[in-house]
Amino acid sequence: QTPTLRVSAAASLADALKKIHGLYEKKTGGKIELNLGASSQLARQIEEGAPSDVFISADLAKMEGLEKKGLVNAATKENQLSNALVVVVPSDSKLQIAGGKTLAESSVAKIAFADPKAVPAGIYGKEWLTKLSLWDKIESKVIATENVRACLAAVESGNVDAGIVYKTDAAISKKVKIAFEVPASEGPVITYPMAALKSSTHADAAKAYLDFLDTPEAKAVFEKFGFVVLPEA
Amino acid sequence: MTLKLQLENVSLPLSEFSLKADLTLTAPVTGIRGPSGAGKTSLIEIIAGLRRPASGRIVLNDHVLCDTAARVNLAPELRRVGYVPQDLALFPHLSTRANLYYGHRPNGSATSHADHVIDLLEIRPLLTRRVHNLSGGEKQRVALGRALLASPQILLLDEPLSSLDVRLKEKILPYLLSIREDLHLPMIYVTHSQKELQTICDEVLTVEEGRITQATLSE
Amino acid sequence: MTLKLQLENVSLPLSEFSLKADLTLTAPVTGIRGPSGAGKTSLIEIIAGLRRPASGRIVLNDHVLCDTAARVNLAPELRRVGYVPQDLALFPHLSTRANLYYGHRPNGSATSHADHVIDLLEIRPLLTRRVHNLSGGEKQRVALGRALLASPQILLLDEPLSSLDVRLKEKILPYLLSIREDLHLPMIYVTHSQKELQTICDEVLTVEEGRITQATLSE
Amino acid sequence: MTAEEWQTIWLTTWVSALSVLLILPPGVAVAWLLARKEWPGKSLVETFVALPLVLPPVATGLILLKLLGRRGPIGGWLHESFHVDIVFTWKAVLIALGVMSFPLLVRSLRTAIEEVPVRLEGIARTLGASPWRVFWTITLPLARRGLAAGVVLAFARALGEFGATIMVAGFIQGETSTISLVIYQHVQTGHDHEAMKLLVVAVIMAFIALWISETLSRRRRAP
Amino acid sequence: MTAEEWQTIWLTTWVSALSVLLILPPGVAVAWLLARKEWPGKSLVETFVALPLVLPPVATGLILLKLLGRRGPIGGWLHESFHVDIVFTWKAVLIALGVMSFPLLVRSLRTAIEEVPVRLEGIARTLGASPWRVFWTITLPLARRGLAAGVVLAFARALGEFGATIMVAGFIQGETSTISLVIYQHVQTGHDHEAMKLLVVAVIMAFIALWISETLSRRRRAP
Ligand SMILES: Nc1ncnc2c1ncn2[C@@H]1O[C@H](COP(=O)(O)OP(=O)(O)OP(=O)(O)O)[C@@H](O)[C@H]1O
Ligand SMILES: Nc1ncnc2c1ncn2[C@@H]1O[C@H](COP(=O)(O)OP(=O)(O)OP(=O)(O)O)[C@@H](O)[C@H]1O
Ligand code: MOO
Ligand SMILES: [Mg+2]
Ligand SMILES: [Mg+2]
Repeated sequence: QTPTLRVSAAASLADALKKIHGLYEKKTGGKIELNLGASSQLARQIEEGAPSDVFISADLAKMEGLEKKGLVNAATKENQLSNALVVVVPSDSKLQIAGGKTLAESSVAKIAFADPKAVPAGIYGKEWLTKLSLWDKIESKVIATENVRACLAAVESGNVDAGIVYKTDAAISKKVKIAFEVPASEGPVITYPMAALKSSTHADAAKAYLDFLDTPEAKAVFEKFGFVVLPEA
Repeated sequence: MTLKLQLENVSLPLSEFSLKADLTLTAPVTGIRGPSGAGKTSLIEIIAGLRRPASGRIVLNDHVLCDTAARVNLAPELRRVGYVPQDLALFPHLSTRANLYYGHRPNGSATSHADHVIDLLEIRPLLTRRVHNLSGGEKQRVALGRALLASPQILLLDEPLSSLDVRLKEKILPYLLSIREDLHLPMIYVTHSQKELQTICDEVLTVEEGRITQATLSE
Repeated sequence: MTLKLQLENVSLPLSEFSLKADLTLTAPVTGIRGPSGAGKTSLIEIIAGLRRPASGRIVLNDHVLCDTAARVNLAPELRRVGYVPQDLALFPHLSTRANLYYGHRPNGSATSHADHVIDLLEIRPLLTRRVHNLSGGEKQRVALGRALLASPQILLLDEPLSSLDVRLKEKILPYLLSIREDLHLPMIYVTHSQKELQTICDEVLTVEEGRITQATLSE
Repeated sequence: MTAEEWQTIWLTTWVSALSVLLILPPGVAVAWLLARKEWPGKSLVETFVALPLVLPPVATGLILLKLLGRRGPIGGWLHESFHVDIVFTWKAVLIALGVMSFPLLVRSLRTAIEEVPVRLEGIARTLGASPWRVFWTITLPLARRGLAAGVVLAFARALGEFGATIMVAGFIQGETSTISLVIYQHVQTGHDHEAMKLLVVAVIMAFIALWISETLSRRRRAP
Repeated sequence: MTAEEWQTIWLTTWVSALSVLLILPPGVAVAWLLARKEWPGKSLVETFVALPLVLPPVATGLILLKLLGRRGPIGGWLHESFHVDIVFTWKAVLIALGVMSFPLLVRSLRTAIEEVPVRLEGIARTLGASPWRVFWTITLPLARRGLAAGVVLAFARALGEFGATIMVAGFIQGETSTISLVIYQHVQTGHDHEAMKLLVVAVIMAFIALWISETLSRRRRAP
């Protein structure tokens, strides 16, 4: 009998994972308890000994943090999912964003970021603009929000000119539109690392679950929700 | 000033019976007596505006205080009554002085009116005290002083001397008498003491199970 | 049962003066009188255990109630006093019945003791009422009944009849007298009424500015 | 309403109610001690009790997680000795809700107890009542309005608690998914319609709780 | 303490204090209306007032954002008419804190006003005092303990508020960075040491607030 697994996953994966878990449960008969939250919060929980079998983070840093503390079963780790970073503006905005440099111009007074100190989406955004040597000019315009959703809501409210979110998140709101998609060549590689945890008492099942996420039917779901599935490394 | 207080078909349901009043008071001081629980306090509080009768009309010197038919019920603060409640009801958060002066209205004639009342009631040493640890009789005198200082047009006294010793009673009663004479301030005076009735009242009402009868003093 | 209540060098600072008591009470009923604010209530409350004297010793029938030197102060619930406070202090959230029976201790002899007290005080119709809208005299009778039903070993009465009409006074006083005779229940009785003192008391104390003098009744 | 939503509503109701019930006895005791007794360190205890209100909920949640996690002093001990895990179970929700609403209960009740006249307590004792009986028959009934207010505030806070709960209990459908957590989740994932539905449910629950407390306290209201 | 930390502490202090001050007048009015008057829709208003307690803070924050944003009904109007922006400024912090602590103030004060004997108010009126004067000289002073409790709870809640604030005010160093927000950020990024430092500051602020309210209410305490 397949045991019940506890999966701690970044909130942005919520819809895709719920769908996939339906498939998984039907196929294997095992049950999944999905613990959704901000990646940083999930990492804290795991650090403090909260019981969890699998961790799916929205960025590498959180996973590496746990790895350094020896909590991750490194053999199971894979970076299989990706996402794209986009600049969104209110849907009725006339602002044309030609790239990172537009954000540095005076026509853009305020930009919402998921907190670039803590939240993956914001950290990626900062990385992108740093790479373009624009961050110094932009930093003072940044409105840091708690998470990606709050970032969207900030754009919706009309009080910021633009916001930086994942492509998958941009689809949530009808009141914003994608003004610019950061090309894969220019932006940081957004990766959702996933791994089984050492504290897991069901190592085999965890492994099997991670394998299931690799199956074509799971991949199809991820893609349907806008994620990019990376080729096997 | 002469008093004319009309209570027309006033009725107030109490727990066991209704208080019914239909009479006109004209005496300067009307005494009210009657068994415990007869309705004396209720009667006074209707006049003061603290209870609203179910029906009836109350007119004080051609001033309508209450008329249930016309949906008139004058607010207590506009009735200018000086009420000394039976339970005293001092304001517990205020000093004795603040209690005394709460409704103070200097009465034109004598500026030292307040000082006179305070000395007469022997409460000057209490002025700065909080009221909660005054003795029973001290509280009663403060309540009496508070009503007097408001320079009311009519005094409603509900057993105002019940906790006082004989000497104070014999000092305050004549003062009330003098108010009656000098200031022409009408009073309604509830008491169980035959002596007080005889000293101060011109007319006496007897309340019994809510029914009011006018009686002569000699009775 | 005979009373022997010793107050040895008891002293309690009040706002203007200190209450000093150094005496032994042996009369079945001791009356206490004195001007308003003299310290009568304070004296009673020291005996009841509601106020703690600054110094002194109180012994009731060889039972030490309080001894400041030995840091003894018996809790009020162990003193078995029946106290009728001047301000009545009924429990506002309880019905009349619940107030009456709050400290009820059936006194072995007569099971109908409670019923008897309730009828005597004429409060049976009030039993189911909330106490907050009882009349002044009704409240006073409930407070008296509440103390009597607790079957105390000593009754402390602080102007217990002050708000009652003459008929009730003349009914209740003899009952208190009969308690004194039949139950040998000692009492301390504060009153301003010479009549009550004469009817019920064997001995009278006069309190004046905290000083207590023993006096004879004839005075 | 889907089955999952019913499950959420039911879980929230009982876990909130139970948390309030569980904090009642210590809450009453602490309120009484603060209102009626003077003791050294009283101000410290007061501040300590108020902490869950003052700190951001995540911080309280983190502290709870550190205490109750399998590596924490309490959680570790429970795990070793009884094989009981707290974190990520409904027990953690219960604890989080209790801790977060405790200050509201205590402060309301304490204020109400302070308003009860000591004199009435004294009179009750002259009638032979022990301090214990006095507390139950005089003090607490006279403070009932403050008690009711405290319970309502505590329950309302339990319904709305999010930050500490998600930290220490995670979001696990059916086990720790209170209305607040689910609303958060819906907001996160842009399901505003579902969020709104549960928001309305939360409002209705609050309405019912307030209505019950109103009715109870009105029944014995002095005019 | 770094300069940034001092800035955070100072901002939190004045914005919390100001928010409590601002909700006092409407809080007192609403508490009185709930305690003393019967009117249709009273239960609805009650529930409405309790909402910010019952809903998860993010939800309240989102609602505020929708109302106050430049495209929202209130924010839009302010923007058009006065060129004033609320969202993502300290004004939004002020509003978020006020809204979140309002229910605590109202419930405490309301309970206290209900305990004030109507009889004393009546007696005051026989002495010539208008209802207005009665309210200020009798009702409110007699309800002062409940008022103090309400103010303390509201202030404490303001110190700890996180979810609604970050939603509507964002995290902008020096402008909207309250202690709670900074602690959250430190917790998120694993800077436990810095978080702990500010946690201690928050505790000290709570201690001072409690101590002030204690001292004020003790000065005129009845024995
Ligand atoms: N608000 C009320 N509702 C119902 N019954 C009441 C109310 N107030 C008083 N009563 C009852 O009405 C009767 C008359 O009360 P009232 O206070 O007027 O008596 P009283 O004549 O002043 O008596 P006392 O001399 O004892 O003060 C009493 O039986 C009392 O219990
Ligand atoms: N707790 C207290 N602290 C200070 N002074 C007090 C306290 N209680 C009473 N007093 C004062 O002590 C004096 C005696 O009070 P007490 O109540 O014993 O008087 P009393 O003899 O019962 O008077 P009355 O006949 O008016 O009831 C009064 O002047 C009173 O103001
Ligand atoms: O999915 Mo995240 O961890 O909120 O960027
Ligand atoms: Mg009366
Ligand atoms: Mg006395």
